[in-house]
Amino acid sequence: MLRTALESATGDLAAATHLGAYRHMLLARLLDDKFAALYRAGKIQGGVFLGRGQEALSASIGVSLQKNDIFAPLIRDAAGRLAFGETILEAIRTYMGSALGPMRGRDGNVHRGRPQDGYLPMISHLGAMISVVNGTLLARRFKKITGTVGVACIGEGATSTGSFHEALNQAAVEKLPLVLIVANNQYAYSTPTHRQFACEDLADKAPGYGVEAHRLKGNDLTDCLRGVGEAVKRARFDGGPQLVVADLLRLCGHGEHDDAGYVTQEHKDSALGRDCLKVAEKFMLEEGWVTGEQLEVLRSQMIHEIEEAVAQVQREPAPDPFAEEWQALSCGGLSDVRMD
Amino acid sequence: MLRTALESATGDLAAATHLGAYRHMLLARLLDDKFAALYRAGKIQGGVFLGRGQEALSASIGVSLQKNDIFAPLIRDAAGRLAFGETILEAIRTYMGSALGPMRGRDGNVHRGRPQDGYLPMISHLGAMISVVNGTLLARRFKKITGTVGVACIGEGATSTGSFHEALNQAAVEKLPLVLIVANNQYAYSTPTHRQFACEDLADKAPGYGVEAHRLKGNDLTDCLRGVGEAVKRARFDGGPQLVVADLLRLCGHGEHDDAGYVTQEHKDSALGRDCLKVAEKFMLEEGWVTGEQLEVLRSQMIHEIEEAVAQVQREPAPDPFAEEWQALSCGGLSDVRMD
Amino acid sequence: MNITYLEAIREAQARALKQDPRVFIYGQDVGAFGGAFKATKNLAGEFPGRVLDSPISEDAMVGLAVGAAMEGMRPIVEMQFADFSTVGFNQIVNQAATLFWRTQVACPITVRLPFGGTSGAGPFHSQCIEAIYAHFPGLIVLAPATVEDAYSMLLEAVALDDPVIFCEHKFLYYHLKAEKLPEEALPVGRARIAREGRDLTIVTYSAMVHEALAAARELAQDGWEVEIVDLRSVKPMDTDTIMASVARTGKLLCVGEAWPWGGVTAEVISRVASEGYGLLDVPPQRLNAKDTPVPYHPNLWAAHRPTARSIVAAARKLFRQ
Amino acid sequence: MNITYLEAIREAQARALKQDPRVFIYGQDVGAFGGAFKATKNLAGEFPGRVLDSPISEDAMVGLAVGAAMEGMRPIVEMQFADFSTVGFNQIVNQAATLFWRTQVACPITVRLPFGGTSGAGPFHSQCIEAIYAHFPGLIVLAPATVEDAYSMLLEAVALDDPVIFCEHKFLYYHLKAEKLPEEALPVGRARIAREGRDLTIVTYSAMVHEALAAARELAQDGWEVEIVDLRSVKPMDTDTIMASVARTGKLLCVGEAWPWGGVTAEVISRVASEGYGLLDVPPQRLNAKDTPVPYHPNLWAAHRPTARSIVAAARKLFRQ
Ligand SMILES: Cc1ncc(C[n+]2csc(CCOP(=O)(O)OP(=O)(O)O)c2C)c(N)n1
Ligand SMILES: Cc1ncc(C[n+]2csc(CCOP(=O)(O)OP(=O)(O)O)c2C)c(N)n1
Ligand SMILES: [Mg+2]
Ligand SMILES: [Mg+2]
Repeated sequence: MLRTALESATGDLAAATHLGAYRHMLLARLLDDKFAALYRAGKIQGGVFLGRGQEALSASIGVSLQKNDIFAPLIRDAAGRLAFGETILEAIRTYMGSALGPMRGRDGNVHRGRPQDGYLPMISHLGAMISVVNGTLLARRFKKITGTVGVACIGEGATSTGSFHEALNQAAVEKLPLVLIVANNQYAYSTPTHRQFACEDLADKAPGYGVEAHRLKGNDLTDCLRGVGEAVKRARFDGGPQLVVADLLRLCGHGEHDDAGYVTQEHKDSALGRDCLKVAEKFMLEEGWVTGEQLEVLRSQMIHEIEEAVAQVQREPAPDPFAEEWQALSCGGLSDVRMD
Repeated sequence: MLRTALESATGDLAAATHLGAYRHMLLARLLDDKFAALYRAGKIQGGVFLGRGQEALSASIGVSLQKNDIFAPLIRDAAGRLAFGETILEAIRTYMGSALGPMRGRDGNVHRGRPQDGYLPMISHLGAMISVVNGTLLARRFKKITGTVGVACIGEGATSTGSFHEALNQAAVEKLPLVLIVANNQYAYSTPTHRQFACEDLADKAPGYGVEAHRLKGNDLTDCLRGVGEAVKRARFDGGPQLVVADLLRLCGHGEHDDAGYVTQEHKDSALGRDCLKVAEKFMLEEGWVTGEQLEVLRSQMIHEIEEAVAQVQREPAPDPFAEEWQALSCGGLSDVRMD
Repeated sequence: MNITYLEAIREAQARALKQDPRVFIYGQDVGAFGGAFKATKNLAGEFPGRVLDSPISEDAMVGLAVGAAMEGMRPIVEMQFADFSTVGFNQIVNQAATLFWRTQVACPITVRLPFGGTSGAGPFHSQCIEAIYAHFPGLIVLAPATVEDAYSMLLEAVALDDPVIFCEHKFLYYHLKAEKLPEEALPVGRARIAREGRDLTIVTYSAMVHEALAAARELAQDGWEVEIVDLRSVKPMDTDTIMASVARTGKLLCVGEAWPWGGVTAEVISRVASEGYGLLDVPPQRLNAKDTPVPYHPNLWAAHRPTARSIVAAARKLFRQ
Repeated sequence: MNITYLEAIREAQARALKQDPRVFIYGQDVGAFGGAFKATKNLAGEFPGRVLDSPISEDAMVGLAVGAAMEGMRPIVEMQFADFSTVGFNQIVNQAATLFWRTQVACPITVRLPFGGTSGAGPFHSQCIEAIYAHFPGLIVLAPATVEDAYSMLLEAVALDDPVIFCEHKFLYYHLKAEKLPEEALPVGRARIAREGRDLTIVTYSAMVHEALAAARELAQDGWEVEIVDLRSVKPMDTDTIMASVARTGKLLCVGEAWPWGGVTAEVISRVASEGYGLLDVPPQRLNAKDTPVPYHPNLWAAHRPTARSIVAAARKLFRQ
């Protein structure tokens, strides 16, 4: 259906790119909404972490990557995950702990991925995935695979971790095609940026590592597509590590348990507070790339798709503790038998 | 004796400062030489780490500090330690493991200090002392003690540690009077700078933290006194954290076990390779602040002083394992008695 | 009044801040927000300038605390989850733990670790890592099982001159309630008999005390009287109380929510085997979490950790011998 | 030919690099310099581009290795000293150790830890921290005691699909020599009887095997025949071999250079107490380093760790019972 709109857009590349990314943004938003509803209904145990307000940035990452690239998303990257090829089924299965999900109920919510597909499953420790991406890129250099890049996503809070620093420096020393995306959503949980760092702009960190910097408006899809696209391209064509800093605002709690009462009215009222989804819609409508009606249809199709997937996953088997191999090693024979 | 030279220097403040710092430089060099000799003679167990080539920078730190300041030196700071008030006896006792030394034989060589005097004993883990200095400074803020600063020293290699990053950022967020001195001696053990970082200049890191930067010629006492002095002053008068980057060359092995065969001829021949002690002497002689003869007398006095101290320490008791309280807790009553 | 384990932790901190100007709190989101679990709720307001939000920098958080302690302060560091303390590990085990021994300058810091499993928390928000801290000399490792102990032991932790790793169990935060806060308490380092019995000693700590108590109630229906030793302090470990209990019962089961290899349970059994060998009439046993990361799905999680049910089964096996 | 323990480690790495293009080495100063201990001497020259100097970034070193492993490589990470691995601790225990369990993608990395005490090395260059790694599920922890094992176990470590913590003892680097490198070896996970005897089983590993052997020789002069079990692999632990030895001797002494609380010795005794209770005719004992940081001064150091002398004394005490 969007494809129709697209076709009528007289082959405009910008239209195609925007609409392609927008699809993932919307799907991610609706999926997030569903997770929030399931959480409120007590259907999800543990935390639910949404990417509301960050879809433009996240989707731009996903669409800028190719199949063989590496992607290490973080907690607010539902859109980027979808754009990188994750199905909503995988996301729902992980949240619901389905035995058929990629994590088989062993890990949950945002802690999902498929390393064999270059889609890395985050551990919780902030900053820890960046050097892992470095490792995948170095491996490719060893294997003489060229032209691939790796993206690692973090929030502005995670720039305070030692892991962030060591990994970005490491990538710079090795000149790896790492694109490090910092979503500065103004808060780390409740902590405002002035308690997190004292530099004028996080992009000012780049010269200190000898890497290139890109600044972008995180709630403006056009700017995100441009900025992320450029950074990925620079990395792909031997420009070395790229640091992308996007300013935006988290339009939800840290997790669904959090009412985000600490977000200031000033922030909400500022340009940062504009919902990237609405901004993108308005822009596309104004450009005439899509009609309001088409968007409505798309939305209800997606909701339907999500509802069906949730219903399917709810019928799927939960992991069975008795069938579970309680075994952390891949070399089963080396398990410490007395540890059962 | 130098005081005489000084007096005759018509009350020149620059002369006084240079001569004062030079004293510590020379004493440190001679002390280091003695440690090297003792090491070669098998009189010191474990490593011996010298500050040869780094005395101008290190002494400048010590003389820029006041009694109530905090100082966390690293392995190449014999000069700064002396200038901050350490006696050669303390240094020798620590190296020789004397029971009367500040570390009572429990820790050795460069791992010495007196926290109660604001002189922090390094642990080996690089970068780990910086946040400790932050803590002392924060404590003083709590205690409403103003006007004191804290200096932490590291090498360029330690800028790659997560600890460095977290601590510098922490100091910036808290606007602590931290002066972080990076002695870029071109090598971390054997590792050249291009395998350690990729920025043009380590001082470029400062804007990324929102702190002030100072660059200086690490083997030029005049520049060190100026640069370190300025940084300390800025910190003392509420300028927030200061990052000082000094370029120089280590004129010895990483430790005395190391012949430093990896140091390039190019480095040795460059301006960085000039011995700060010689540079300072030449300058002071040219300025007429001191005579060659006076320097000779000073040197032999110091050698004598060191020899006497070594002889004294060699007569001192070694720690006695039977008299030792094998007890890691200060609350002795809470020791796990079964752990003996 | 009805006070939860979590509120007790808040109250203890409030009292420590009130009675000792040297105390301050440092951690992520502990300020105006009151902490991820609300363990510092309102404290920033009540004690202006003394409850500070830190950057996400566990290494520097602990380092700063050590430095402040050197200058006579008594910092409390909150780790958002125990699991994240692995990033600050070096500063804890090498900086804090060695300071007094090396310099005779005390290091009175308290590192609060919200630890232990809750349903759906997964591999990185559930860990029980008390054993890795207890392995290092120079640290005190506490793990209160009751509201009263959460309060009194935290107060004592702050008052102690040594670094304390304070393991507070997230599962107990809201579940556990008490009528009021205690005025007196057993000192740190002493275990507590949580239930008396003559047939079997169960040595355990933290959340597992409650699983053990439930197991004991079930076993009591068959006439077995189980004695439960709540360690309270993992290091130092109160071997005397353990030994005295084993002397009474002749049987020992150690239960820990942590992984087995080198855990608290291994340490307890090793001590009893070495020092109280003659006291046992059947081999001592331990029951731990399985040797895998902590699973996310509630079904897997419930099977991964010991529960009243698996404790009952282990006890029955001991009785059958 | 006369090969040291250190040379064996170099040779194993040379062979691994030669026979498997997926192997590379990453660590501080491992390149042209050949490593702080020369364990990678000449390897950068022999295998251009495959032996890389890392920045001083232990966290990122391990993280990079995990990423490379995901993509099919077999990295060897050298920590300059085991003590500094505490800075990379999180990546080891949370990233590497959980990867396979979470994703079914293997994590074949080897982290080499030059560990253990040498005279004058002090608190931060002497530690034995194998137990903290063994506590975490998902890691294999090895500690070879001989030149032959250093070689064959390192080769096997690199070949294994799981993350291996390879504890190589610095005291053995130069002291220990062998005629030649082995072609065959016991597999990882199996302990070795280092000496046969009927009167007492000493279970130990790494450098302490040699102290125990010296003790056994001294005790033999009094007619005591001591059996020594060299664990080789700390996790998994070969409980069967331990149990069989204890069945033969009826007496158990566990010796470890590490700190006592929750260490290898506690784990061994706990297992024997639980599974081999009837086999013992006196209570099992352990002998460890003292529960303080490792001292710098040679006199203190020699008293801090177990030695042949203190092992003899502990054994005699057992014989007297
Ligand atoms: C090392 C570490 N410390 C603490 C946490 C707990 N934690 C989880 S998310 C979060 C805030 C992250 O903020 P930011 O990086 O800005 O990302 P955002 O949530 O805003 O997207 C914190 C403190 C963690 N996951 N890892
Ligand atoms: C965290 C950590 N990793 C590794 C080491 C081992 N090490 C000791 S000194 C050193 C080189 C330090 O280089 P640099 O910081 O440049 O200081 P320099 O020796 O040149 O003065 C290394 C790698 C350490 N002490 N700490
Ligand atoms: Mg944020
Ligand atoms: Mg250097």
